[in-house]
Amino acid sequence: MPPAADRVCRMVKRESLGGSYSLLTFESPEVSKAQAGQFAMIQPAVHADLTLRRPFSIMDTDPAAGRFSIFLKAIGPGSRAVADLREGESARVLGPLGHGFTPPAADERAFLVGGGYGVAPFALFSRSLNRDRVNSRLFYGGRSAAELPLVEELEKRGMAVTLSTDDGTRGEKGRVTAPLTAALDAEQGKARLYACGPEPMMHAVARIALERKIPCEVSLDPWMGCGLGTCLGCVVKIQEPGESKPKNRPACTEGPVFDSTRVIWGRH
Amino acid sequence: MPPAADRVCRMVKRESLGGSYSLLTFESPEVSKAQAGQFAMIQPAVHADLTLRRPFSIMDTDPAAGRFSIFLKAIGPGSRAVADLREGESARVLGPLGHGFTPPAADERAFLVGGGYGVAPFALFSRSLNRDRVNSRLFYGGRSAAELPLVEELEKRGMAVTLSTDDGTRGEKGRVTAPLTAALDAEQGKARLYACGPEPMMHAVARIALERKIPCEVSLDPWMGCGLGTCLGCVVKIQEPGESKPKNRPACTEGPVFDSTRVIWGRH
Amino acid sequence: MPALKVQIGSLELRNPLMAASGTCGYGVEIANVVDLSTIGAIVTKGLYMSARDGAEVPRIVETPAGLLNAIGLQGVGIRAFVDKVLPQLRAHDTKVIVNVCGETVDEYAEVSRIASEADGVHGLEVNISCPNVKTGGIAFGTDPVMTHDVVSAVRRATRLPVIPKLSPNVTDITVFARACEDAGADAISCVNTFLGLAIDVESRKPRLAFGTGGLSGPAIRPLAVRMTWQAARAVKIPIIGIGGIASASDALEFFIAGARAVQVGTLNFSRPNIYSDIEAGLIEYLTRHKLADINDLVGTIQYPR
Amino acid sequence: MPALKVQIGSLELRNPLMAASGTCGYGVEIANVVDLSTIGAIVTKGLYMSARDGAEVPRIVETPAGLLNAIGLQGVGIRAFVDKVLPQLRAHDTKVIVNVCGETVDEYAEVSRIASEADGVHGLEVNISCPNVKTGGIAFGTDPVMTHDVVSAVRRATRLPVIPKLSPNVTDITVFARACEDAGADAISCVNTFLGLAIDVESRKPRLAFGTGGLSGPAIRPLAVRMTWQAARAVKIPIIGIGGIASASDALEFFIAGARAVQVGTLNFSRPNIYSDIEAGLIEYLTRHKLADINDLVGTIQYPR
Ligand SMILES: Cc1cc2nc3c(=O)[nH]c(=O)nc-3n(C[C@H](O)[C@H](O)[C@H](O)COP(=O)(O)OP(=O)(O)OC[C@H]3O[C@@H](n4cnc5c(N)ncnc54)[C@H](O)[C@@H]3O)c2cc1C
Ligand SMILES: Cc1cc2nc3c(=O)[nH]c(=O)nc-3n(C[C@H](O)[C@H](O)[C@H](O)COP(=O)(O)OP(=O)(O)OC[C@H]3O[C@@H](n4cnc5c(N)ncnc54)[C@H](O)[C@@H]3O)c2cc1C
Ligand SMILES: Cc1cc2nc3c(=O)[nH]c(=O)nc-3n(C[C@H](O)[C@H](O)[C@H](O)COP(=O)(O)O)c2cc1C
Ligand SMILES: Cc1cc2nc3c(=O)[nH]c(=O)nc-3n(C[C@H](O)[C@H](O)[C@H](O)COP(=O)(O)O)c2cc1C
Ligand code: FES
Ligand code: FES
Repeated sequence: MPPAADRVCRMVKRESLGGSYSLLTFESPEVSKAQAGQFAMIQPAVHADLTLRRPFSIMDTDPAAGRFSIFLKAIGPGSRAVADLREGESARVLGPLGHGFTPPAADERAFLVGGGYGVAPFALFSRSLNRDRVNSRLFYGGRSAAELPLVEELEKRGMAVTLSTDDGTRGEKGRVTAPLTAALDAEQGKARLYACGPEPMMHAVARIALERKIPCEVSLDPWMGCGLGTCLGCVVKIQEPGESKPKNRPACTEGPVFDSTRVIWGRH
Repeated sequence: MPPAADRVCRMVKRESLGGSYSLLTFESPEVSKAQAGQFAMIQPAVHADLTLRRPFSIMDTDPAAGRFSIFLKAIGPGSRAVADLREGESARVLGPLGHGFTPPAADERAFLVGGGYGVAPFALFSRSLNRDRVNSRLFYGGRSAAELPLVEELEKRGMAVTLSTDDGTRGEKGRVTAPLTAALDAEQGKARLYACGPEPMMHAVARIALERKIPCEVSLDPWMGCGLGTCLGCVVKIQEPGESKPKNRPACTEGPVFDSTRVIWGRH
Repeated sequence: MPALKVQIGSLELRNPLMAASGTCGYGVEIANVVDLSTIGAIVTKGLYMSARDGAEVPRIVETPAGLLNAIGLQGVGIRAFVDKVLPQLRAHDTKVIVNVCGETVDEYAEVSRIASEADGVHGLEVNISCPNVKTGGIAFGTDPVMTHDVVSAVRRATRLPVIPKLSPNVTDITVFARACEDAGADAISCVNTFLGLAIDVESRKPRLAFGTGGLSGPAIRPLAVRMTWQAARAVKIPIIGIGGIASASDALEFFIAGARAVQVGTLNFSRPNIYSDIEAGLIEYLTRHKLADINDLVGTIQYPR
Repeated sequence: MPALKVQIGSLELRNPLMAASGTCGYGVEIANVVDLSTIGAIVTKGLYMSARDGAEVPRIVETPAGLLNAIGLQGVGIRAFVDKVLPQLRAHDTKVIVNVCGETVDEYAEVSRIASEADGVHGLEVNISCPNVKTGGIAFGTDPVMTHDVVSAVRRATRLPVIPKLSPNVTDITVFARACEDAGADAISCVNTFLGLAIDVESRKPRLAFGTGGLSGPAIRPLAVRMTWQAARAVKIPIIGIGGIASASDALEFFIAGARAVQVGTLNFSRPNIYSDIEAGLIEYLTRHKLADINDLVGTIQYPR
């Protein structure tokens, strides 16, 4: 993993994607080297009246320009404070942090499953997959069409995307797991699963992987206070093979991406 | 005094006067009826992460339009938060508050002495003086030309202004009290003094008034927490004629304007 | 429309919101900008037998999410209050609770007696917790025996509801809550300010002229909610929750922790009209949670065992 | 260039800035983003004899200008620390203080003995003030006799500087400071977190899985400065000031109040590189005030009499 750094960085580009969603681009040579699935802890540099920073996945990077971007959903004070940054204003950025996704083997096909802001890391992931000529498809689900704000951004990057919405306002009607299982049924060769989104969705994908004995990684998003492994606020219950019982492990340093078979669900 | 009200008001006009000085205009039917020397307690309506509002003199009013303006010097978090309001944003405004200046008698001439942001109330005061055809002159002093940002605004209002600066970069060189005493020497008829600004200046003016037995009012600016007479944080030492010794009196309700002979100086 | 009436001893309040002592003057000061009928009861500034001029300035300084004060209980004295202020207050449709102070147990009793004889006083809050006076105050509130003595003396001096106000500057608040209950208190105000010190590093002097001061405001809320919860489990008499309330949600934390009523203090300075906002928020919450009466919410915290 | 060296018992620190226990892991976690040589000493997460898995989540929640936590002292245990972590730490140019925990007096002594025998441990901070464990912790720190027992036991078990860490949840901090001095402590850490409770009003459950938690951050600074000032006047041994430090000016308040060194806790989470900023601010201040040595500033508060 590339080394993390704690810097004050300029936010250079802000695009609204409608509703509470926006895309923010920051200047940071360090974070621009991030790997898919890593994240950064961010807070505005001035008037940061919140005690803690907030974690955001690296959605995309431009190592040449030394920039990275995040896909942000403003849901409370911390995310809103970041979303309200004006172009040219600065933020404290700590990153890149955590362990990203394990690239699939040459003979494997990558099935990516994303929902909500959880789709963000797959933009960056698809770049490396394309580079490595890995055959991949993203299953992007949401409650309604309005909950799929990143579609255009992803297709711009030449990703193969299958959409679904609970209310059928866009793509297939129903849960994202339906088109996923259909595709897995149709799949001849080896497959590998990657999921990032609401916990029920990740849990469902993990179950599918278990039934079909397909390797699967999930990116958890517990509350995070520091991103460094020091506050121990972000622990998740993980069952390691050797160990007698599951243990609390900091998701910021040992995750956020975990082998789905190790995760004890419904505890976070 | 017009009744005070506690309202959320829109800030409609923002003019920078250079340096840390600015003019802000708010919508408030109630405060637009303020009398010269009164003030309002103000804080931004959102992200007001400060515990208390801050007091600002009513610089001018437009009762017809239901607006008032303040002349603001940003010196710390509270004043900066108000100064940073963008046009169209709202603030919590409590006012008009306090006791203003006592109008001079018909046969009296009004000598106004202002410095720093303390010159603000004299803009509004001069309106009523002109209305009542009172002959008046403002002595406006500062450290240097840059410290006299309100001159143009005041002259716009047809005020007779005598400028002075400690360093002589504008107007007469030296303290504001020099041109004042000269004018008082030249004065044939009855005079009345009004001072608002740094305490040493007001104290000096009070001494001059005492020597010459001229009635004088000063507008004090202690720390204020509420503006209502409830926090008792703004008390000043006042010696009332009848009473055995000076007492702590809330400047927000019994002032900020006081008869200079009642003020115990150097205690605030 | 959910019911907001609560009972504090023999005193019934239209709603469970009170203005805390020392943050609303004697009520009359705010009457022109606040409709006092939106406040269940107002608690007066602390009153001794005689008038006091209080501490030197600076008396208040802001701290992160808080306020540090050392007013030194400036006040007109109980007789001037009864003769000059109370008549004006009677015109307003709210309950009046006198914050009783004393340098001796006898003074507490005497102030209580005079307040009780007056027309228009509905309760006595016994201030044994002011950190900003050289004698009395917090000294009584940090010793369970003295607490019991003062409250008993006030109890004997009045038929009005007796509401001791506890100091948070103690190891175990339940000891003091029980001492008050044993001494015959009708309710408990929980809590007064926390003893704090802020220093101006340039002059190396305390930022308050008095030196130390009492910390209040949102900064202390988690501590006040905890003490309210502890006190409510320790005694049967109603608890009045106080500390950092700035919204309906903040007030709800206190009710759920076990408070029968709440007081707003510091926020009166920046948000004098906060009461109508809080009342609206309480009604919205009770309606949404299908609760017919605020009393059904009191102490319903689901604490993990 | 003003001198920043300070002496804590036999331990000399390059600068008077420490990373507080539980907010910098074991030091190694932050070593890749923070130059540990900018920190006079790092204090480890609390350590018992055996490893602990800690409390359930949520373990941390924000409150106004503060943080409420109940981690439940998750840790690897003293032996694993000595065997696995300490070797990595020795590579770094800072002092290491072990935060000693125990459910019994014997466990405190045993952890201390093991830590003292290890190469690379420079001091012991005795945690008698953790509010987030069911046995031990704050129970020891709110009873002067128990405090004396624990500190004496640790004193007998080590030659390293012994630094009891006081709980602020007491009526009179000076009683505990003296108990520590009598028991042979070399210095005192002042203070740990304040016991608080935050409630999620929708679920009516505490916002922390454990229930109550410890309040830290800028919100508590005025209380911590006050206690540092009281403790410094009560004992001769050095005081380490802790509570809400977020800037050089905040740190200066503690030094002026009587602290010989300070610890930064919560701010490590949002500002891991705050130490170089604080050091620069201290040097600027000392230079401007013509003070050659930070030690000349300690306890120079001009308190009104
Ligand atoms: C590894 C990781 C990657 C993430 N990536 C993204 C992303 O790319 N885009 C995006 O919009 N969001 C992302 N999030 C979520 C984002 O961090 C939270 O939405 C944000 O912290 C909420 O804080 P708030 O103050 O806005 O809301 P709050 O009002 O504080 O909380 C709102 C809700 O969010 C939860 N929450 C609050 N703080 C955190 C926190 N620090 N960590 C996790 N949950 C929290 C609260 O429990 C609450 O349920 C990510 C979280 C993690 C852990
Ligand atoms: C009646 C009155 C009228 C005023 N009119 C104006 C005006 O028209 N224009 C203008 O620019 N300023 C005016 N002020 C001063 C203005 O209120 C303060 O500059 C402002 O409150 C400073 O707050 P701050 O947070 O920006 O600075 P802080 O960092 O809080 O303080 C900076 C300095 O200002 C002092 N101060 C802080 N708060 C207050 C307060 N609430 N009251 C008084 N002093 C304070 C502090 O003691 C400190 O010395 C007036 C003050 C009073 C009492
Ligand atoms: C400026 C000020 C003056 C106060 N005066 C008194 C008082 O006279 N008597 C009293 O019992 N409490 C007094 N208090 C304490 C408040 O009544 C209240 O208990 C405390 O401020 C906590 O509530 P809050 O956080 O909502 O302010 C005072 C508080 C402040 C801020
Ligand atoms: C998340 C967290 C964990 C902590 N763990 C410990 C601990 O293990 N041992 C200890 O003595 N203090 C612990 N503390 C208390 C801090 O060391 C410090 O005393 C307290 O946070 C006050 O300082 P601050 O306001 O700078 O955070 C912890 C504090 C926090 C916020
Ligand atoms: S976020 Fe602090 S340990 Fe993971
Ligand atoms: S400002 Fe509060 S009493 Fe005057």
